[in-house]
Amino acid sequence: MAEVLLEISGLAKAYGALHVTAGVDLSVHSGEIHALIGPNGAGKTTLVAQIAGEVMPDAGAIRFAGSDITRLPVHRRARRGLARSFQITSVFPGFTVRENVALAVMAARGRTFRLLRPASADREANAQAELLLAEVGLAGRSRVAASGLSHGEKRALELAMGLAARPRLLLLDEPMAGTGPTESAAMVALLERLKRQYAILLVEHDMEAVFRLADRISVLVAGRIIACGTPDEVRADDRVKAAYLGEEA
Amino acid sequence: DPVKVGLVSTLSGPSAVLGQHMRDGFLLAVKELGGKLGGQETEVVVVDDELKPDIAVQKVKGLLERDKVDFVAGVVFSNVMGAVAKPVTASETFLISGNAGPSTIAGAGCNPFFFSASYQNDQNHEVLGQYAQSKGYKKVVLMAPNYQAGKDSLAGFKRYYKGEVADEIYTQLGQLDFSAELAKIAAAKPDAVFTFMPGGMGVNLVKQYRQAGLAETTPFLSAFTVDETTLPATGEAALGFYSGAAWAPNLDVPANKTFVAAFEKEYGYIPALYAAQGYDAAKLIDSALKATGGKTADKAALRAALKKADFSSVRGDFKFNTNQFPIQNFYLVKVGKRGDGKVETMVAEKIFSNYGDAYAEKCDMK
Amino acid sequence: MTALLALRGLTAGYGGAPVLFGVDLDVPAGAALALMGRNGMGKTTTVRAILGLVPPTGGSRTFDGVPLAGLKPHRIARLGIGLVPEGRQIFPTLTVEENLIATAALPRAGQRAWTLERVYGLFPRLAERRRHFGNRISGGEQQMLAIGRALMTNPRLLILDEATEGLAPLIRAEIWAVLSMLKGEGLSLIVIDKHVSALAQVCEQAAVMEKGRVVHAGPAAAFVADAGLASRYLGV
Amino acid sequence: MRRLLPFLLFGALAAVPLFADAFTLSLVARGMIFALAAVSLGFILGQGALVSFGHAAVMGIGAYAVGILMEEGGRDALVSFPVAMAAAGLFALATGAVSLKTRGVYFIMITLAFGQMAFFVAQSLSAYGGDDGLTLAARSTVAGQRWLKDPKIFHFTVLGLLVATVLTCHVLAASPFGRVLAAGKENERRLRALGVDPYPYRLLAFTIAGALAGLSGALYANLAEFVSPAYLSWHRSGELIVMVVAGGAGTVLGPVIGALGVVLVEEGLSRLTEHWRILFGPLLVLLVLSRGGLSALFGRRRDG
Amino acid sequence: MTLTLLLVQILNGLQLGILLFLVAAGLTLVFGVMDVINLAHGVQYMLGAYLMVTATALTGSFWLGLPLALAAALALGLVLERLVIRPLYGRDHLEQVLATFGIILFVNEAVKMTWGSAPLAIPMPEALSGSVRIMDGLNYPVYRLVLIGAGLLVAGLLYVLVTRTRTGMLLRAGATNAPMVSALGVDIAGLFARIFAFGAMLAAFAGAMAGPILSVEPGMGDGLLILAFVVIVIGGIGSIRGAFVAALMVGLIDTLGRSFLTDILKLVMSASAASAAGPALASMSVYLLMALVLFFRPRGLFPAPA
Ligand SMILES: Nc1ncnc2c1ncn2[C@@H]1O[C@H](COP(=O)(O)OP(=O)(O)OP(=O)(O)O)[C@@H](O)[C@H]1O
Ligand SMILES: Nc1ncnc2c1ncn2[C@@H]1O[C@H](COP(=O)(O)OP(=O)(O)OP(=O)(O)O)[C@@H](O)[C@H]1O
Ligand SMILES: [Mg+2]
Ligand SMILES: [Mg+2]
Repeated sequence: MAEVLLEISGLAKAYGALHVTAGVDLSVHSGEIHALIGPNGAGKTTLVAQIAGEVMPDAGAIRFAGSDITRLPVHRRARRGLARSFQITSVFPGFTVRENVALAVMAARGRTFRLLRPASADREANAQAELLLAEVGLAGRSRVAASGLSHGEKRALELAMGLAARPRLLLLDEPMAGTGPTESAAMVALLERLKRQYAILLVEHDMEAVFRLADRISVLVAGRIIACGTPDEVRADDRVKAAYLGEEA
Repeated sequence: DPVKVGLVSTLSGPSAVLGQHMRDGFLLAVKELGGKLGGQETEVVVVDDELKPDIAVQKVKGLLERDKVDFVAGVVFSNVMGAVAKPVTASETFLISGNAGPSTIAGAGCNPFFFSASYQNDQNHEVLGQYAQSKGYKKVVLMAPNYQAGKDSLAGFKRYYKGEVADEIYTQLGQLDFSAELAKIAAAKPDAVFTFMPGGMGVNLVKQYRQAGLAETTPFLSAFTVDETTLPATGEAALGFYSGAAWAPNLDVPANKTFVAAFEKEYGYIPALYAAQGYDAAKLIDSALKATGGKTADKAALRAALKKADFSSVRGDFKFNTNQFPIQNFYLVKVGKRGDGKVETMVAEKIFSNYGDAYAEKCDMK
Repeated sequence: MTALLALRGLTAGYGGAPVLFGVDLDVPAGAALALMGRNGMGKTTTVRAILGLVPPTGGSRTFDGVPLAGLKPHRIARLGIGLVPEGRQIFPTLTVEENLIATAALPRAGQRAWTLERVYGLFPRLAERRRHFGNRISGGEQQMLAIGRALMTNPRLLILDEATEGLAPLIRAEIWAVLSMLKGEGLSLIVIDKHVSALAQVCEQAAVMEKGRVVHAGPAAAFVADAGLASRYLGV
Repeated sequence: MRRLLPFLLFGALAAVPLFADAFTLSLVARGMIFALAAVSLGFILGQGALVSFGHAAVMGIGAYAVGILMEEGGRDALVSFPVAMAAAGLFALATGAVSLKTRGVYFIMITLAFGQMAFFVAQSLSAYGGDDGLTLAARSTVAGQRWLKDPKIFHFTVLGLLVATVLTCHVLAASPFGRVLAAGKENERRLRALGVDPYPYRLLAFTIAGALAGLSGALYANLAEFVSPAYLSWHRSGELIVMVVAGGAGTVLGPVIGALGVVLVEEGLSRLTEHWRILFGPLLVLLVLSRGGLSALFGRRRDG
Repeated sequence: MTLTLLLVQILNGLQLGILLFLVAAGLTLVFGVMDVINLAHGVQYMLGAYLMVTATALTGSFWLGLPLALAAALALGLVLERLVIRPLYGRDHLEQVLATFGIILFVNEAVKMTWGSAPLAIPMPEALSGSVRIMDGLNYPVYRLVLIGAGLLVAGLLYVLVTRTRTGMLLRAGATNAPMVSALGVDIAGLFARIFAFGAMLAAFAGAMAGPILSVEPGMGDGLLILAFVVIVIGGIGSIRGAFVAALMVGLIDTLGRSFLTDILKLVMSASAASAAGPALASMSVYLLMALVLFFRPRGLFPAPA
């Protein structure tokens, strides 16, 4: 298999008596889609937040692309190629859809600390933004204010912003949540296309999508990884069935 | 052409009451003179300086350039005076101070176009210093807000008081609660306290001084702290407290008797020092215009007429020093109850007679 | 059976931009309606217009025979409409338990009351987190809380706007079971969800929205069975 | 209308000397000087939601720089104005570095704290008049010439600097830099996730705004020929915020209109009656209640 | 500096803190809980004092005047809410600032026109005009003890109201998401109106209670408003407990700074330098405290969970 891009070892985080992350080891290889599933409140989002740098772990280490990033602030990690979408939609509501993505493009290229030329005149960023918007199915919506998007459209916009960074690892926290059946299908197709270009850590409760997309799946329960393997292995695991999947296996 | 006078006064904010007294005093005089000064139809343009120096400059420019006034009168506060004195005198317009008398203008910065109808800032404080000295107080605590006028006040007091200063307390401007300071005073056990707490601060201090029981043990000497602007609020809490001034409502001068009676009749409250000074300022202008026959164009003649101070002041004897600040008597005044039960400051003792200020010699006008 | 909720020619929009162009819907008492449609077609807007959260610009709404025009949202809700909103909208500065209690209302006569115990029985997870603040629980836990909060108002009509979003498969299955049970108790439902087949098991009626109009209405089972319909309206 | 507005506005200001007397000229100059400060405040406030409640302090520092230099013999604007901007900018940089750790109302209050500290320092500057303030010997010279004494030249100087400030802020707002500021206001968490730490952007913006306020202070010292601690007080900072918000915080021109409006309306009303605030207060309330307000009238600044 | 003096000054500091808390309490309630920046809180405090002046004059009694003044303040609060504040819910903070600033101008002027610009007084109630001797030569008025009691009472009351009652829950919920609260069947607008009026009444209560020891004058609320903001920001907006702790801290720092800073500085610098720097530093102390607190805890001592 390809090289290890992200490596988490012995990661731990507690809120008071609650051990949300209780010694997690996890690796994501470049080019793979690694799904992280588990019951509600298992600690998936908290784990993603620790990888992204919003939450500092109590113990353990996170290595990314060969260097230790455990203590790096969010924006420095993003600069190194970690992009994410949020479980609860997070965009710039007052910006137009295109401005949202264009800003992400400029940020990724380090072109934001410029004082003189208007941002809207950055042709390349605009063109790139339009391309990405078309990719996620928002082609006609680029001049609408992001606050005027429906819930599902905002999810798509989030993804476009994540892609704009041309990241090495994309952290997706429930990208399918809130999208309709059509859009879910479209999202799956998109992620399939993106596969191999980016490594993706995918948190998702839509099992159809997970089993279709993931190369490997890790199952997090109460802060611990209880299983990790190919979709078939995980699907067959009784503990996973009992804790999480139920009938859907 | 009617004579035009711009009256600059503080009419908004917590200190508005001082400006109100001064304005009412000035307008009363004009009214008594039949709306005329020096026999000329007179228009008084009242402006509010908001106690902001830059606003005052703006307003004064309006008076000078748009209203083209012949006199500017008034100004309660020294920092406002500091800002407006230059533009007014530079335009060769006479500025008649109704209250503020900063040392710079009394001394080296004196100006032929500046006349004070009030006093020099240090003088009222000196009254108390002299009184404390003559009373033989050995140990005094001084207290004033921490700003220029506060520091000047204590310096003025110390010019005559030579005993021990147990403590010099500088408080915050606009302070509400004086418990901490009162505890310090009680701990120091002085023979007397001298303070300068104008406006609402004074009201708070006086009430709290009384409530803390200090009034029974330690004489309260003050300047601009207990007067007719604050007495309505402090009431009997201030009874027996001392202040220093060149005037008090009961000062035994005929012109004063008529003034106070007329003022109370017109406005329904007892005039304070500021009202008396405003009244005198108008009378001063009136006397000068009478002398020039109502002419304002000849500045030299007008100045000479002003210098004569040929009017009957509510303070009795009144004449100008070389620096064009008054030479007058100063009294220790004490808060007491009038026949009708109202409290007011009352003359207790004359401290200085025909007293000029300490800066006049630095002024090179003759 | 008379309709509990009836919409006729309902129009509404955001700041002058119309989104609904005449929506007609009926929810009979005790019935469950599946409201379907692609993203951005106006499902949520319809829900908000029912409650008056976006002011309708035309058409009529009646609930249990009461015209809703002119009523403030809280009055409408008090008539017996419970909402599980899109995006959860949990109160972050209230604890889990406070979220449940704050807006709770007494049940109507003859109704089996929703209480804290009953909600905790349904979602044991919430009981474990009862002292956590609303923004200190996971997305799925928030979703459970949103459902519990709506139930605590003891509604007659429960509207669930993407209520299974972000829930684990096991819990999701549980929710569907609960909805069936509630329907059995006489509660009426409007359910917006992307899990079409599960919807069909709970709801007897289905309505499909497209560009601010109801473009198809009929029995839910038939809708699911007809692959052509589903692909035409939902693209699946 | 929107496109024409700046030309109408500045054209009208340029025409004022044609008919105005000296007093009106100085009144308008005062309005423009406040407009300059308001534009700089409006820039950080509208663009980055950085509501500084200590902006008067920076303005006052600019004024004091001119006053103190003059007292010490530095009369020329070519020296004192840059010094004023640098002093104000430095103060903004230092206090901003600390203040920008907080957001929202906490930011408002911490900037107030620094403003008050500067105020108390000015008040205790006994050598320069303390609370009584400091009278300038004369207006600053320009390259040795006493041009600023002429009210018309002074008027055009202020106008020119105001236009330059408006342009600067306009360019900055539209730049990627400005967009990051706006993004930080909208959703800071998202911005960080995109790899941008808003802190240095905010600090630079805060410093630039400070320097511009310093410039307006320098002009103000020249207009009044007087500096006073009152210039640094929180009341004045509050007035600046009122000007910005009254005119519309989301636009570059809003603060100009707000400042001129407030100055002129105040003057007009106070001529009517001593109790003009009883009219002015409700006017402000009505302005807010009838909004969008002026800014809605003139359209929002957003180039998409 | 004796131990007694130190203790007395600590008492004074606590008492100033309580007074500040009384003023800040309504402000935190309206700002922290309803998310409305109400600059008019200061003039509501002033109005309370002036209404009390009139009410005591009318009834001739402090105890009859107080409820009368409070009722009037409550009514005025309801009117103000209906006319000005209600349209401002959920609007930008700065628009609230502008509108309530307008109210300040209006009320200050109206008060001056009605009651005149001279300071006025509220007589101390006869029953409370006694005092206790706390150190040689210094009495402590009983009234101040009552003031402390009133402050503690208000603190307790508010704490229970906000954290323990359903009204408190709804207020907190409404602060973050009012439409959602009404979608769940609660008349949040009506609740806000009542709470705003209650806040106005609290402000008025502070003004009325302060009257017998402070001067009643136009603009008396303006400076206090700023201090009240300092208090609620140090405490963490929305936290009654925070406001209480912060008020005591501010009271103590301010009082102790005023009492001892100059003397302490004299130990390390010349007397004249100390008496120049001491008072200036003492004036700044409150602001220094705020800057320090915010530097280390950017959302105050007891930040709301958000
Ligand atoms: N800041 C916090 N303080 C206290 N507890 C927290 C905090 N953040 C999260 N938790 C708790 O940690 C647990 C894990 O939360 P997390 O959001 O990581 O779950 P998750 O696996 O993403 O769940 P879901 O699938 O529902 O999104 C939850 O039970 C939550 O209550
Ligand atoms: N707050 C808003 N302001 C302006 N326009 C909005 C707003 N919310 C939604 N819209 C617009 O209204 C239309 C319908 O949105 P709505 O949220 O009702 O769709 P939906 O069917 O619920 O979609 P989804 O499945 O994505 O939630 C969308 O096109 C959207 O652009
Ligand atoms: Mg999660
Ligand atoms: Mg929706």
